[in-house]
Amino acid sequence: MKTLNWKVLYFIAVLLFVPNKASAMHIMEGFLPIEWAIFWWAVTLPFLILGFRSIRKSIKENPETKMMLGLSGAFAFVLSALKIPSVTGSCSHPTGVGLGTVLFGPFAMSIVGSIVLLFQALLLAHGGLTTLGANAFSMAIVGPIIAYLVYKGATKAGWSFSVAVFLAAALGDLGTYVMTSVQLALAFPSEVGGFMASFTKFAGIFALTQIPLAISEGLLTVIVMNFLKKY
Amino acid sequence: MLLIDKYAYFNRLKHIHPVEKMTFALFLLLFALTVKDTIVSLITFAVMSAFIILGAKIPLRYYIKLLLLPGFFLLSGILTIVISFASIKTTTPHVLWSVEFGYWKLFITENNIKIATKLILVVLSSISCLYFLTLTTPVNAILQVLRKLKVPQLLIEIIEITYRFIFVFLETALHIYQAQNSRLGYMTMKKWLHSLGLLISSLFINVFKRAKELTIAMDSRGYTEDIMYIDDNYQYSAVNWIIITIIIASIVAVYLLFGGTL
Amino acid sequence: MDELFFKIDQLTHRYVDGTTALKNLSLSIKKGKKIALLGNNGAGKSTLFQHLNGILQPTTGSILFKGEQVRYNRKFLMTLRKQVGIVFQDPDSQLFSGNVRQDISFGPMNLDWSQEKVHKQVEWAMEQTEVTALQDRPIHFLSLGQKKRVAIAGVLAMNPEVFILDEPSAGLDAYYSKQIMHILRDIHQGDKTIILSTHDVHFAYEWADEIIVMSDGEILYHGDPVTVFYNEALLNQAHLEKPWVFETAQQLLEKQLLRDEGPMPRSKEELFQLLK
Amino acid sequence: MDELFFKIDQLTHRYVDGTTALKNLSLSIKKGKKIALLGNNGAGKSTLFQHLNGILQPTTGSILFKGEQVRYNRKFLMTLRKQVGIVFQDPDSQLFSGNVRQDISFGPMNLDWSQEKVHKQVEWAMEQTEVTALQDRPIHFLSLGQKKRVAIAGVLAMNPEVFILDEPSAGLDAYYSKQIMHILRDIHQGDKTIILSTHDVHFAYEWADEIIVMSDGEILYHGDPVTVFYNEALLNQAHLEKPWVFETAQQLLEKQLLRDEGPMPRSKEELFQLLK
Repeated sequence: MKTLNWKVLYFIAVLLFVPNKASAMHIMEGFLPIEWAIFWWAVTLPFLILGFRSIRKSIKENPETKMMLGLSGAFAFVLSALKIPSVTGSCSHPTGVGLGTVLFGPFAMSIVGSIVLLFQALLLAHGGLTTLGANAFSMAIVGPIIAYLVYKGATKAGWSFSVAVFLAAALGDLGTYVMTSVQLALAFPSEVGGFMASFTKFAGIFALTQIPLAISEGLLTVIVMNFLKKY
Repeated sequence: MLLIDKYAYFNRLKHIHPVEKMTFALFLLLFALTVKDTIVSLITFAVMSAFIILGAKIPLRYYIKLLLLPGFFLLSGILTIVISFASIKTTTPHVLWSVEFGYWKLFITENNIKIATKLILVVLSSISCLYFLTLTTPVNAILQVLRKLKVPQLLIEIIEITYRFIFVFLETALHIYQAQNSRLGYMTMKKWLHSLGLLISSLFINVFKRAKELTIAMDSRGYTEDIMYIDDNYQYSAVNWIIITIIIASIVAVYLLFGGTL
Repeated sequence: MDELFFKIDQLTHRYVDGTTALKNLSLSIKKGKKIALLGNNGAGKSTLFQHLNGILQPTTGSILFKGEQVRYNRKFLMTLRKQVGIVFQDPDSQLFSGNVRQDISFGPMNLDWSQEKVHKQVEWAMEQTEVTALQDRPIHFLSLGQKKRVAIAGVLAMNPEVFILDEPSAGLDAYYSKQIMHILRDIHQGDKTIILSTHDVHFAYEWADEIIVMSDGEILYHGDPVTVFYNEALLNQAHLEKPWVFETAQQLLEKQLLRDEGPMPRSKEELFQLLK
Repeated sequence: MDELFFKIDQLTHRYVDGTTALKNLSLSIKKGKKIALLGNNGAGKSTLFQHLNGILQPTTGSILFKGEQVRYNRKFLMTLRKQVGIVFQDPDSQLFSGNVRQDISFGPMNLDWSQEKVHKQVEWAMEQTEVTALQDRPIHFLSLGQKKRVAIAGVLAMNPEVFILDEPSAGLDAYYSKQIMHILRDIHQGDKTIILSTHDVHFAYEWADEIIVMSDGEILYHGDPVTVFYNEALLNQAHLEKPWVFETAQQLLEKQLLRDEGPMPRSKEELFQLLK
C-alpha cells in the first residue's frame, strides 16, 4: 500500500513538471554570466542580420510575407503557451520553427524564432532578456539549421517523407538541447575535467526530459505535416 | 489569458513613462549581473519586489508564483553545478561531501557551493528586474520606445503583428482544444497525439487564412508600405527621474562601500 | 415523473484572471426538455455550458449529473461527455479535421466503438444533417451554414442524451436557420434533451419548453416561455426584446382584434389564425 | 439630381481556383443612399464589396467610380480607398494594432494628413462610436461588440464618402446591434452613402432606401425595400423570408384590421399605429 502511494505521488510530481519542460530548455534571466550573455548576443547578431535581409527581400517581392511572418510567430508562441497537460509546452520549436523553416528557409526563421523567444520572456517569464542571445542561438538558429539540413539530406537520400520529417524535427530538437548544454558548460566548467565534464553533466540531466520529448515531437510533426500535405 | 500581459495594462504604474521604467529595470539588471555582488543582489531584489508589490500593486501570491516559475530550471541547473564527478584517482580540493561508485566519485566542493549561492542570488535579483519591467510595462509601450531607438521599422512591425495575433490564436487554440475535449479527444496517449496533431494543423491553416484577410483589410485602409499610427502619450516626470537616480546611486554607493570596484 | 439530468447548486466560476463569470447559480434541468438560454453577450452562457460538459470546474458549488456528483477524473469525464454533447458557436474552431467525414467520426472513434458502429453512426448523422453529399469535401471549402451542420453532425454521431448548442443559428440566413431548426426537431423527437443559447428571442419563444434568462452571471428567470415576456423590468435588465409574435398579439388584444381564447399564440401561424 | 457613385457594368469575377463568384453583374449606386444587400451565404456579397474598394480586379467587365474607370495603380487606388471604406465581418482579421487609438489612427495616417488632423479625426471617430473610454485598451481585452465598434471607428476616422459594412451586426445581441444601428444613423446624417450586407431582412426592410438581392453571383432585385417582398418567386429563389412587419401587415390588411392608408408600414411603431 505504501509503495503504491509513492508511485502515485511520483507520478503526480512528474506530471507537475511536464508543462514546465519548456522553461527547462530556456536559459533563465540572470543565469548566464554577463560576459557569456554578451558573447552569445554577438554570435547571434550576424545571423539575425542575415535573416532580416532575406526577409526584407522577400517582402519586397510579396508584401503578404510580412503578415505571414508575424502570424507564424504568433502560431509558434501559442503552441508553446498552451497549457495542455502534457509535453506540448516545448513543441513550439521543432514544430512551429520546423514548419516555418521548410516554408521560409532557416534564416528568416531565425528572426521569427527570436521574436517568439522575446515574447516568451516578456509574457510567459520563460527565458530572459540578457539570455535571449544565447537562447536564440540554440533554438532559433542551430535547431532550425539542423532540422533544415537533415530534412534536405534525408529527402535527397530518397527516404520517405515521414521519416525525413521525423528525423528533422527530432534531431533539430536534440541539437537545440545539446547546444544549450554546451552554452551552460562553457559558462560553468567543472573544477575537475573542465568543459567536457560539465557538458556531460548538463547534457545528462537534460537528456532525461529531452530525448522522450524529441521523439514525441518528431511523431507530432509527422502527423501535422502529413495532414498539411493533403490540403 | 496571459496574466503578465493583463497586469502590464492594469497596474498602478501603467502611466509612468516606459523610458523611465525601462532605464530603471535594465540598469539594475545589468548592474547586478555585472558586479555579481551578494549585497547588491539582495538590495536589488528587495527594491524591485517592493516596487512590484507596493508600487504596482501586483498581488503577492501571483508574484511568488512567478518567482517559482523557473524553479525547475534553476534547481536542475544548480544541482548540476554543485555536484561534480571525476575518476576516483583525481584529487579534489576542499571536498565537503563525496560518494564513490566503482571508478567514479561524485562530490561537492566548497567552491561550487559558493558559486551556486551567488548564482541563486544574482538570478533572483535579475528576474525581479525582468518581472518589474514586464508586469508594469505593456508590450506596446516597450515597442514605442524601441521605435524611438531606431530599431528597424520592419522588425517592429513583425513583432507587433505577432503580438496581436498571439491573442487571436490563443483563443482559437483554446476553443479547438475545448471542442476536442468535449468530443473525448486527449483521453489516451494515442488519441492525445492525434488530437494535438489536428489542433496544430488547423491552427496552421488559420495562419494562412488570417494573413490573407489581414492583408486585404489593411489594403482597404490605404496601407502602402509602413505601418504607422499615432503614439501613445506618456509624460516624463522629474520626480521619477530623481527617485530612479537616487536608488541607482545608493545601490552603486553600497557596492563601493562594501569593497566592490567598478 | 420527470427525471432530473442536471442539478446545479450554488455554482460560482471565477477565471484565473479574477473575473467572475457565474455567481451562485442554481439550476435544475429535466430530461426531454427543450430549453432556450437567453442573455446578452458576456452573460455567462458559454461558461455555464462548459460546466455541463466538465470542461470547466466550479470554483465553488456543485454539479450533479443524474444524481451523481460530477468528478473530474478521466473515467467520469468519459461517461459524462458520452452523454452530454456540445456544439460550440464558432464552427471554425470546432471543425479541425481534414474533411467532413473525418471530422464527424472524431467523436465516435474516441468512444472505442467497433469500426462498424462508428461507420453506421457517422452515416446516420450525415443523413440527419443532410451533409452526406459533402462528406469528402475539405472543411475550409464549406460555407458557414454547411459548417454548422457538420458541427452538429459531429456531436449527433456520438448519440448523446443531452444536446447543448451555443448559438446554433448565429450568422445564418433564414433558410439555413430553418434547416437547423428542423434538425433540432428531429433530434428532439428521438427523446433527447436540448439546451441552446440564442440571441433570437423570436425563435426561443416559438421553440422552447422552458426559457432561462441570464444576465451578468446570474439566472434572472427560469420557467415557461410566455410569462417572462410580461415582465418588463426583467426584459430591460437583461436587454431583451419581446418576440414580435408576442408583442403583436399584445397590441392586437388591446385593440380587441384578436380572439382571446386559450394561451398566447407562439408562432406566426397561430397568431394569424387567431385574427378576428 | 442624384450623383452616381458607382456604375458597374457586366462585372464577372472568377477566382484562381475556377469558381465564378460574380456573373455579369451590372449595378448603379447613387450618392447618399442607404442600401441593404441581402442574399444567402455564398451569394457573392463579399466579392462584390472587395471590387468596390479596388481589392479585387474584375475578370471581365468594368467599374466606374464617379464617372471614372477604376484603375489598379497605387495612385488611383489611394484616391478610391480614401473615399470608399470597408468594415469587414470579422474584426479579429481587421484590427491588428496594439491598442484602440493606434488602430483607429492607422487609416488616417496612411492619408498623409497632418498630425493634428489625424488626432482630430481619431478623437471624433472614437466619440461617434463611443469607444473613447476604451482608447488605451489593447484590442485583445475587448468584447466582440466593442471590437466591431472599433473596426467601424477605424474606417470612420478616414472620413470616406461611401461606407461599406459586411454583416455589421452578426454575432451581436440585440443591445449591441441597436448600438451599431445608431452609429449608422449618425454616419448617414453626415451625408454619407452606406452599403451593408445583412441576413436580417427585418432590419433591412426598416432601414434601407434600396434593397439589392443577390443569389449565386447575380443580382435578382434592386429597388425599393417594399416591392421585393411581394415577389414570392424571387423570395423563394433567394431563400429570403418576409419581414414580419410586412407579413403581419399583409395579413391584417387581408382581414381588414389595418387602416389602408399610405405606404406599407415599415417599422413596428408604424404598424401598431395603423391598427384599427
